[in-house]
Amino acid sequence: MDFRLSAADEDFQTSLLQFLGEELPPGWEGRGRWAEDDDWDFTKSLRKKLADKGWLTMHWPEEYGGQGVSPVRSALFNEEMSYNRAPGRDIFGVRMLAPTLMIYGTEEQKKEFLLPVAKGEVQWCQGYSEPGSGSDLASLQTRAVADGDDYVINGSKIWTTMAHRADWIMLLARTDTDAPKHRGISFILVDMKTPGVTVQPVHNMTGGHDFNQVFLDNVRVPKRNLVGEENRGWYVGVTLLDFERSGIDYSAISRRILSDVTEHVKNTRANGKTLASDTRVRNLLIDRYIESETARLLAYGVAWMQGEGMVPNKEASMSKVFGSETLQRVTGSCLEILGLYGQLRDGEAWAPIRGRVPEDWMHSFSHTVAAGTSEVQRNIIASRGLGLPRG
Amino acid sequence: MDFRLSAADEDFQTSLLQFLGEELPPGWEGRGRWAEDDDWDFTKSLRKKLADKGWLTMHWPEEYGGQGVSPVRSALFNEEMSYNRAPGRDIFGVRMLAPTLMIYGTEEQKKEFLLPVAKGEVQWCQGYSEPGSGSDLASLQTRAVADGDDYVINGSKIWTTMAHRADWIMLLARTDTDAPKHRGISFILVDMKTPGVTVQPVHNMTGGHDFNQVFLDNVRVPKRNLVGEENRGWYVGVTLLDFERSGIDYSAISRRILSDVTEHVKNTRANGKTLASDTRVRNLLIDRYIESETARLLAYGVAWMQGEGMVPNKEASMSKVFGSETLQRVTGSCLEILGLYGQLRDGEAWAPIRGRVPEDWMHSFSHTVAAGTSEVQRNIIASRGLGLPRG
Amino acid sequence: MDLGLTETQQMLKSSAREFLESECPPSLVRQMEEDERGHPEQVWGQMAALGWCGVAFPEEHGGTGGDFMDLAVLLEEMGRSLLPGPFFSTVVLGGLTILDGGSESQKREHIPSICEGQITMTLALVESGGTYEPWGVEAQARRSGDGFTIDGTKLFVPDGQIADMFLVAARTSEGSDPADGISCFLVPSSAGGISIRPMRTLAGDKQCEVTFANVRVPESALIGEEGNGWPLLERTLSRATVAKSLEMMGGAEAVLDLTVGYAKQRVQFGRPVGSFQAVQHHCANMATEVECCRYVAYQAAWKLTEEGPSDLEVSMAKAWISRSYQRVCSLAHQCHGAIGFTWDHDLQLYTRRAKAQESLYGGPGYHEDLVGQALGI
Amino acid sequence: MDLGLTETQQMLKSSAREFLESECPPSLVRQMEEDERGHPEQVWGQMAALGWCGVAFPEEHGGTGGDFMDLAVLLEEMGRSLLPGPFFSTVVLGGLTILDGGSESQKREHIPSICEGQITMTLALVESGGTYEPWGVEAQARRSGDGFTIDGTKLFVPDGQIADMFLVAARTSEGSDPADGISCFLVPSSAGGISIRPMRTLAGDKQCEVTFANVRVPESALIGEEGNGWPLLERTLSRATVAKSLEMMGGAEAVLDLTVGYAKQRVQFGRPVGSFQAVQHHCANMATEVECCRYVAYQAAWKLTEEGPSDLEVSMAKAWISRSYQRVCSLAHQCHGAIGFTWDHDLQLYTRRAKAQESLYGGPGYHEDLVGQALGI
Repeated sequence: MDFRLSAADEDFQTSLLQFLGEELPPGWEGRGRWAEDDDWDFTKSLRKKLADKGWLTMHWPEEYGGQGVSPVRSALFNEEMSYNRAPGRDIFGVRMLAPTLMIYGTEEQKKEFLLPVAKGEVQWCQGYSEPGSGSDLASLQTRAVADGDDYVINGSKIWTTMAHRADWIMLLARTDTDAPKHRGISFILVDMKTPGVTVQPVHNMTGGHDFNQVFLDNVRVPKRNLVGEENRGWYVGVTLLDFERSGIDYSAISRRILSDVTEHVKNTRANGKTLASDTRVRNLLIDRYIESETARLLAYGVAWMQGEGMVPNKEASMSKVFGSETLQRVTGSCLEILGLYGQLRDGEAWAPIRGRVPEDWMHSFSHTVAAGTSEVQRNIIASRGLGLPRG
Repeated sequence: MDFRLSAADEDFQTSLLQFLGEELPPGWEGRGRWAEDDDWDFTKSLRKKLADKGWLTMHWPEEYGGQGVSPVRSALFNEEMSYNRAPGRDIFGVRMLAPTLMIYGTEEQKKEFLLPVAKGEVQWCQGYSEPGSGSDLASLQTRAVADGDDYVINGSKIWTTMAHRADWIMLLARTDTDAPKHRGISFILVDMKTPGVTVQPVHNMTGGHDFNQVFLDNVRVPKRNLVGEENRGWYVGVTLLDFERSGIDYSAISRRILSDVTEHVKNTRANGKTLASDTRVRNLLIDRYIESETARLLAYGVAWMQGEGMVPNKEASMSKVFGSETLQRVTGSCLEILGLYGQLRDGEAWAPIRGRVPEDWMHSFSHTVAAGTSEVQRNIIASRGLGLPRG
Repeated sequence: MDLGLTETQQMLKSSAREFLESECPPSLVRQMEEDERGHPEQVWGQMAALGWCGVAFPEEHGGTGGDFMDLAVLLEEMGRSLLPGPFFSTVVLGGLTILDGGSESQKREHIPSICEGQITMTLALVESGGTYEPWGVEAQARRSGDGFTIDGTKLFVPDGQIADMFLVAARTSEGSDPADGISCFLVPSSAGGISIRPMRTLAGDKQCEVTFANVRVPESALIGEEGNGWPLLERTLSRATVAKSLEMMGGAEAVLDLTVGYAKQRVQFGRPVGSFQAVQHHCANMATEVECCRYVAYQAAWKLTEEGPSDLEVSMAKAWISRSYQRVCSLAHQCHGAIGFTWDHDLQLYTRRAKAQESLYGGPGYHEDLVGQALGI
Repeated sequence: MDLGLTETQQMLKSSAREFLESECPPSLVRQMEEDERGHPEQVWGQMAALGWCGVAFPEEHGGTGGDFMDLAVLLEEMGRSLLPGPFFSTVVLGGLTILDGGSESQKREHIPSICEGQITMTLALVESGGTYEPWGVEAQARRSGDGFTIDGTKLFVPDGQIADMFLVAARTSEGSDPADGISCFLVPSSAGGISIRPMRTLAGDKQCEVTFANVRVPESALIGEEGNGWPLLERTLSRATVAKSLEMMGGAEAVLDLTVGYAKQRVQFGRPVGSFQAVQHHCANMATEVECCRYVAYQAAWKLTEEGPSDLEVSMAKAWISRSYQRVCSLAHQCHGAIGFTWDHDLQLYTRRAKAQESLYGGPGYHEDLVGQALGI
């Protein structure tokens, strides 16, 4: 056993941190994975630079221009990007669409779509959920009807993160309404500029805008944009869903928040003592620290298993549940520690840590439901992981 | 609103506490509701005295010799008995069998059975659960086959608390194997001295003996011992199950343990300070105190509702779940506070509080499953209480 | 023991619910978050007309002669509907403090206007220490001429942007005990030298930075004894703590109802999600939390009504409810899925307020410590 | 990064599991709780023959030259099977301390016998203060003649009733720092003046009150420097803490497996109880807890193997696992219902030990404080 990073991983970490140190503005407090409305240009420019470094796609196989790095290295990349709140990663194109195409795509599709993703020049989004199909994704109702060389698509997708920035959407649509629900779905790539595609923002609890509802009104898509076989789209589409279940981002954000708040309470004096000298504050920080470090171990465990050729099924779900719930506890406890000041948001002069804590706390309520709710993850752990019988 | 006891309730409390002060040996550390093997004689004698005072059955209607006292008074009685760890109450005869007979019994049955219960001269036990029928009680398999004026009963009951002390058992047995499972059960009173009844102890986690398995091997019982209609026994038997769902005992034990441990940590010095001056100790005691007092409010809330003629259905389940889980947390935290010493059981010279804390902690694992597991209670709260649809 | 509301209180409660459901829908709550003044004046006027502002004041001062328990049922319903505006600050922070510690003439002057909804008030107590303890009061009030001159910066002043009057805590002398030397002043917002800036908060409520620079007030502005204002403020904080607990309890009830309603209606896998045991148990846990909240909140309100401020019950209520309401919201989000995280859904309105309210009038740790003190441990 | 066991460790682990499942069934565990000596000597002999006692000792002293990580996999499996007897006390408390701090001649004298399973040892440290901190050591060792005379009462001495030798912590001088002046002695149980009494414990394990009255030992009984024994003991405690964490982790795994097995097989309402979502989620939570336990325990074992005692990882492991194992047992009881509470069911064996182990070598709060110290907060 060896819980340390390898020397090569440490070298990579050093380069990455140096890069981020140079690229991120001083005092940067961005949100990390998702760009905020006011930093989209910066996100795109950083993405381009990450692509130029080869980091954006370093986990791709060498035959597709990647470096075939280990999942541990890949986790380290994600961890540091999240910890440093650096934008620029593109999980939809780089981590979901591309690996899916590598498995199911035709040569033409690979040629057409992989390179722009690798260059960081295109934004993808994921058209899975629908207003009536959340946890029960396979009940989706968006229809794609064959018409000559095209599909004509009608329906609506929701929770479509980044759709307002996206050039393309990978869509699950029903192509056979008579088949059992998992067997009549196809995976289709749609240019967001196609007539009939409209995007409507869905603002979230923070007031921010990541989510959208995408409406498809007689959207005509050439059949060559079908990935994999018709009506086998469910299996194409869920192949990469597991990627979404990594807990590394959650543990990284948790650790960063804790680090920032620990610094804050050490440096803030009240009634002649530092806030850190309050045993309740101290105990909360310790408890959350232990949880966050444990969440980190779970996440690296998943990466390590992948690198060993094992399939971390229940382990990925555990990492996702534990990581996202840890983040909710961490941000909640940190707000408790900050007390009245915890209420203050970015833009308020008195706000500690640029209002990052309430922001991340609010976002935590999406992490425990997005990409499979904690309840769905627990179902997976119980049934696929422990072999308990279906209810 | 008035959260105080009435003057009359306070007077009763004073009398009861005075009685217990006189009757309980100095330093008494009994288990409360259930007699331990070595204090059965004391339990019986105290029960007799409680009966003589009229307290054992004070909640019975006056027509049956009770005083028709309010449920709040009744809760107060139970609370003080538990808080003072006083044995002598008889929940099976006084609180389950008798009220059931008052509703469903014939005049003869009332005459025969109520008086001995009121006098505290008889011990009843409850033959409901079976090895294969726990949460799914209605699946019970013990058979009662009519034969002339008798039933002939075969089967086995388990978790039969006090069966080894009991004179009678109230039994649920299947009288119709063809009917839907709830509709073929009858409620039958069986003299434990009847040939074919054997009792085998089931020792529990503490090493103690409350539970038994009762075997019924061609046990012949006169049909006049049927209570209510044949095959309607399910409805007869579950009428009083709700009584079991009071949380007053749990909150009382929790409060007593906390009080004892608080005294202990105030009076125990380590490294020149009292244990109570450790902020972790203090915070655990405070958190558990708040929970215990809240559990007490829930329990009195149930009693108050009953007194107002309301039916505290979900509230009784809430009180049971919250009370029993609070007790598990209280005893667990108190063991954490006692540290190494928490391991020491009664009989060990170094044991604090006569080893009461580990004993009550172990018992807490039965409280969260007995009389309907916490999960079953939550089902009840959700379905009967909140009207959520069946799964 | 009587754990129920009186018939009058029940009527008040159900009429309040009816009124607020109709006049204070979530759309108004959202609108007031964005609104600079955050004061739905029409609703305020209607509430005053209904007598709500005067419910806890004696008839001789223009109130309806009820007690804190009557006010409690209103606060619960206001919490349930997330009522924006200055009711809490005017009545609980302002009016009840004057009733408690003001002179007869101060009562005669201000309480009738409060009962009629003619003036708004608030408490300017907290400063940069972010605490409700006396050491946090650093603002100075120096004797000058026949009055005082007040200087200092107050933070987290609720509804400061619309307050007609501020109750200001300031030091008139220094003592070895930080509680000594604090005085309370009633300062009209029209007094020169006051600048007010709403802070940007999680709940989008209106908590202000209020700066007093050389603000002159006459001797008669003093409420209670000079230098001995802390005991009065302590009682005010006790009432505010219970009032906030009641609001939170009402909010927690609303979150439960919202969630049970959603779980019955939302279908996935061909059945209502409320038929899944995981969701059922979440709802059962929420219902149990809410039941506990109700008892601890009412117990505190009752104790305060009967015997005045009492640390044990009051702090137990705020500590319990602060933590419990977080758990309730968290479970509610799990039951709702993504929709509950959207701006347009009502759930998040409660979730954000629950966290903000956790910190108001002392967080759970602070109140747990007070419980410990009351227990002598 | 390599989060897996070596092939050799995996083999050791699976052969240990196989051996213990066959030779240390729960019936033996129950029997040893009742047994006065609590020492299954036949199993002990077999384990010694398998080389387990020597796994972490160098070959030159009769061991097999493995490291703590190799010992770790055995401890995990021993925890899983609740192995009674003196392995932990002899090897972890005794042998590794001699290896760490003993003289060459002490190592040559004792370690080979330990590796061969010929002697048993234990640590007599804790006294009436119930603490693992140095202030708790009040026993005195006074110079007398060419040796020392030891007086004092030790509590919670594991397997004291069968120990051939005691490692005794006693004060040889007083200093301003309680850690100064403590010395370690190796005392044969045959020395005159020792009385031993097993205490009545929750886990039915054998922790003893051991009284040393005028016990004379020669100079050569001293392990390490006179008066400077605490750093050695601190390292011993660190190893013991990790070893106990590993045992607990193994126990938690067993409880998970027991529960999942039961949930699959127990039928209620016409279906396995493991098909109910409440039970499924309990099991999922238990599995997640166990996964976390595994990583934090291995991380601590690895850190200790590579770099020696390290407060942060060691205390994090014990703190986390102590709390986590309680949660695992509690959920397991809910899944089992009444049967898990019976003496004859194996679950309660784990539950009782989990709570006892929580307190051994420092409770979770103690270790959380150490984590805080290591983090500088």
